Amino acid sequence: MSDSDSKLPDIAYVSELAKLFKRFHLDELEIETGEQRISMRRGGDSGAGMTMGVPMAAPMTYAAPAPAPSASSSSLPIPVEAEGDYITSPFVGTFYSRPRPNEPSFTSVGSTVAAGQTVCIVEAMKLFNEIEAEFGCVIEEFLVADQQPVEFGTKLYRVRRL
Amino acid sequence: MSDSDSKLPDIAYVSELAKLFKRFHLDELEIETGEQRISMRRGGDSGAGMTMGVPMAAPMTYAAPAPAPSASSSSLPIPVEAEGDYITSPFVGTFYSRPRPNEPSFTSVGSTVAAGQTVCIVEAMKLFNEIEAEFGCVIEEFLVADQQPVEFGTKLYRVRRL
Amino acid sequence: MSDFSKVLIANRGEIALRVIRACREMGLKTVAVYSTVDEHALHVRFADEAVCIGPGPAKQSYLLIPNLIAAAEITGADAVHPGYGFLSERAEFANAVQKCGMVFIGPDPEHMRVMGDKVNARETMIKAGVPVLEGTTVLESGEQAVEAAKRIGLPVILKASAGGGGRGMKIVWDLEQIPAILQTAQAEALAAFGCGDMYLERYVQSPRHIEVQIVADKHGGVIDLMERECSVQRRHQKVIEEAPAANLPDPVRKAMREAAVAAARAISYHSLGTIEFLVDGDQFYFMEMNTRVQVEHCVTEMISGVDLVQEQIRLARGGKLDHLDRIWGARGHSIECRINAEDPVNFAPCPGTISALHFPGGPGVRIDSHVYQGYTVSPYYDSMLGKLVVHAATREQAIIRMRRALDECVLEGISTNLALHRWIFEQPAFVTGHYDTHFLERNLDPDAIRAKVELHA
Amino acid sequence: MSDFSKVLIANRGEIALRVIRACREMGLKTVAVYSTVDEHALHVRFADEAVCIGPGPAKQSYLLIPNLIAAAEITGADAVHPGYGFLSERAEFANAVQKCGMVFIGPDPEHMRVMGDKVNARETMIKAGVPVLEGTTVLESGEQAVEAAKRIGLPVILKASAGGGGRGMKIVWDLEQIPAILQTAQAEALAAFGCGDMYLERYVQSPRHIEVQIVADKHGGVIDLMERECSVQRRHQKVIEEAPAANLPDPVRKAMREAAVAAARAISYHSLGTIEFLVDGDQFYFMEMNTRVQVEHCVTEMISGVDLVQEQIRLARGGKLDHLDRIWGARGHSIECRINAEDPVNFAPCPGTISALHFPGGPGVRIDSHVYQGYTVSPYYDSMLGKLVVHAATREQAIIRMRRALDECVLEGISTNLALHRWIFEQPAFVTGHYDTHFLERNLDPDAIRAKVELHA
Repeated sequence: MSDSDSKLPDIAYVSELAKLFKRFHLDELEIETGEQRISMRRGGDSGAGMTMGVPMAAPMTYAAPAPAPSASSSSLPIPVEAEGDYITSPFVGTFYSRPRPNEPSFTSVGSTVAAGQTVCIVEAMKLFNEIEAEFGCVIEEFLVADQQPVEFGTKLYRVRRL
Repeated sequence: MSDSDSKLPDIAYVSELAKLFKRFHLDELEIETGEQRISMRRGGDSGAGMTMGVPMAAPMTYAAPAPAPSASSSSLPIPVEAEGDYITSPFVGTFYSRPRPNEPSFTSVGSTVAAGQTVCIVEAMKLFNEIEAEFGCVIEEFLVADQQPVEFGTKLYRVRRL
Repeated sequence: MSDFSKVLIANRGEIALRVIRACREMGLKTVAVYSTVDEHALHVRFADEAVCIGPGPAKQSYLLIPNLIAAAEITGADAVHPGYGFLSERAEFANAVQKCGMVFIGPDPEHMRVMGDKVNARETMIKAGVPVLEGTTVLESGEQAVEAAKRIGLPVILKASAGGGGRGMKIVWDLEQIPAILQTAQAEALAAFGCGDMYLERYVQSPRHIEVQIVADKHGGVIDLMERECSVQRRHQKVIEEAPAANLPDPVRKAMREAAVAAARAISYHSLGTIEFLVDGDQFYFMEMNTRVQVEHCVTEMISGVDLVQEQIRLARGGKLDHLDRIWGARGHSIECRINAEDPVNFAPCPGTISALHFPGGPGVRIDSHVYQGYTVSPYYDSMLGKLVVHAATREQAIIRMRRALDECVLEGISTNLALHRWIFEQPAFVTGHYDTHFLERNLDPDAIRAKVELHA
Repeated sequence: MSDFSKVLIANRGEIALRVIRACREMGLKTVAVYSTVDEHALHVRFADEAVCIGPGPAKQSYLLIPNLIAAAEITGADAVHPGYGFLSERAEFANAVQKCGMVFIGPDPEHMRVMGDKVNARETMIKAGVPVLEGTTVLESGEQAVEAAKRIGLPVILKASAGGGGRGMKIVWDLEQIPAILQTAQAEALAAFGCGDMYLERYVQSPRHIEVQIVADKHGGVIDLMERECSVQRRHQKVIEEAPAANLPDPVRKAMREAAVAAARAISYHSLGTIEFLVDGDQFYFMEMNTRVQVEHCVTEMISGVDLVQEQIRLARGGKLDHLDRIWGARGHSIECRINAEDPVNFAPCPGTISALHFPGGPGVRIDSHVYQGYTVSPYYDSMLGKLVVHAATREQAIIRMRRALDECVLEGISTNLALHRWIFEQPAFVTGHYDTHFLERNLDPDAIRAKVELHA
């Protein structure tokens, strides 16, 4: 069609631009002259990018205990973690907050714990493994109830480093 | 197409830029002169986008007649095309540039062809189909030799639109 | 004389791949054809050569005989395999292939014509002593139709002679309505098939669809490879097939298999063929014959150990059957699920791009599919993504295996009928093998099926 | 008493998936265990429950008995399947499982101990009348070794009693060297296996590795499911396996199968087991026994129609064999290719992310794999990506089918040994079935193999 009388760029020209914009997968294209300016932009179709990981992400959504990771994190070995510091379980087993049933727990919310101090027990195969704090910290929250099963990496306490 | 009367950069020039842009995996390209400015940009996630398509892209690399498409183009129905205007074959068959063996060919390089004018014959099942130009143009190059097989979409002539 | 070395596959999707696999294993070169939409399809990748034959719409590519023949000519193919669907049962295509001096991998055009005309096929079967439903030849008038209906008893079904595969049929429950319905039906048939001929048959209210696989050579040899039950259907389209049929008394099975062989002999048929029977209790009746490889041929391959597509090619080359009697023996039970890109409840096709894909594996699982992660399902063609086939020692074990395999199936980015299959494999009617062709549509439980979609989302 | 309903799979990768599949089909609940590296593995997805047992290094996760037992305890699993590798042949693990009141899906710890000690196993076989290579018991001194070598004739091979699977062996061609070599070998064995005991055997220069699959119940029932040939090896690791063995005279096959059954009976073995024989012409000699499911169990499943892992579970529950004699009958030929993430020529492992994946399908093709497009192969574990298994009526057809399947395999983003397999399937020695365990390393043609990489790039 003829736009010769107008300042608008020829429609055929624009569509040619659009074609190569698509063909070469540009996300943004801008052309400017003294009197004319053409700009093309494509929405963040990271969709293509995401999809690749989905089959790995999906697994976690029904079988596993860890939180469902984002598609893009799927190939990373490190599970997605919340912020802050934690004392996590180095064993798989059963959690005990106290040495013996009717004794006080090793620690309590607000109390300060020194590196190497025992904070709980994780029992596996009748072995009562004392879990020690790796660094000095203040216990901010108990995350596991007594005699609850824990796996490797399960967060036991949320703490504040000292 | 002729943009001679406008200040807009020639579409062929822009597409050449786009090709470079893609070939060298640029994320941003900007060209500016006194009166013209061209800028291209691509988002970072193109990497993931590429891999996704590979199994579809790969096929073409050994089996098919079309040029191997870029990984990222793979899910597009439109085959990758070179730039410029062409007369392509609407049939599958054998190409003949002339009506009969010892007659001159329908057209020649440099000659001007009117819309509807016969430019060649594609023979299929003993049927000699006359191929007509869809638009007025100047023949710039013969792309297929006489009696060569052609498929649907095969470029027969490179032309310049009038 | 009828030997060949390069096969053009006039089809797409999983069946094109299936034929390429057979050719590769037989040392035959292959030529794929594709529309611009299918440029990145696997059949294009895995064939030795590929020719673009047109744009997306099938009428301008996969159904365009001149382009297909020309593709064979320019690539020097000396044989053509039609697959299923598209031109596979069009006599004029087989004709064109032969006229151009190429081998058509299938029966003669004449076989297709005889069996394509349902009234003609019916008459042929009656002569051959194959049971058919009480019915008529082409109806001349409404009166004649009413008379026939009175004789046969209601309900009756009006069928288009040029129809088939469930198309062009009308069930009638009321004598008065017959003349009117016949008129409309004739008009519709004329529009749909270019031929308004209608005939009438007794309508069976609880039918099973059981078909027998025929393998016939060009030297008079005909055998069958047992039956397949295809009664799980929606809109007359098969959803699940199994072999052998469940709860089919051996005498009935034996009689059906013999009838099928007789049917093939009656028209001196050769190549692969399928005789479809409508089964009503212990009675069976000839419905139609398919003169091509079936989608569901795999379940027969699983229990017989015979590669049907390789057989089909061997037979087209003039090979004899003799060896088959020796090598095959039925073993175990096989079931096939057709995995479609469609809504699992209303069956609306759902094109789109597959963003995540994992097919099941392990013992007794077979996958025939042309899709891959990143593949875009186009709206132009059949919505079938592939076939999930299992094999086990017993039907019970095959069902358990299919449940396991379906649970391992991951197909994301588009809507599929996986949830429908997961649901079907829990239905007592199906599990016990007591189901007819109405099973699916009568028992369809949208909420239960949608729930399964959620469960596996 | 020995029944169970929830199985913990103390393994990863394709074998974990394989066991999950078997459990699903038997209606058993499954518990997967995984290291932080395997968080997104398919065995984690497809199990009913999953427990993280440690970081990437196997010593801190898949080999850490307390964590595995604890994982079973906290999930209430009442049986443990060890898969292959990792702890599958460690008597102390089987012991721990049983001590905690769970069923170990495998033989008794005692069976593992007897067969784990190669000298002990050798003596046991001699008593059972199973042929072993001329050799010695534990060597007391260099002199004794020299005397034995003189008696047996050179070359001889020194083996660590605690070795096996090709580890801890030294070939000696010169009598003088024996005492020195023995000393170093003893030191190395002590370091590697915690036991320096060495013994000596005649060294066979062109051996074939053929093994017999044993299935034994807890009631004295023992049968074999024929043999597997595993002579295509590199660095004593199997690359390709097939069943049955090619060019094995029937009398030899018969004798081997009987010897294998006798071997199992001699130790009142139960569960699945494999007797590995070294074959020298028409002579065969006991090498070692594997007391677990083998990687290559699939080829036996393909020709026998028996689901070996389900059998193994049935046997652990105290099931009897009786039915097997009825249901199984060898059919056709099967070949397995181990697809590894490694350089196809120097076998260096190549971890990385799979950017494009397409597995072959169609008739006679089976895939056992835990990978998917986007999966990252970690450097911590075995480099096997999966197993490509084919089945056909004859060995010749199976080879053709495997070539076809290998050509359909698309695996991009990492280096794999697909090119090696494509090359092997063109080698006359392999195609004709005349090859020994040196075939691969002696004929390896780096340029030809690299060329295949290019061809399919």
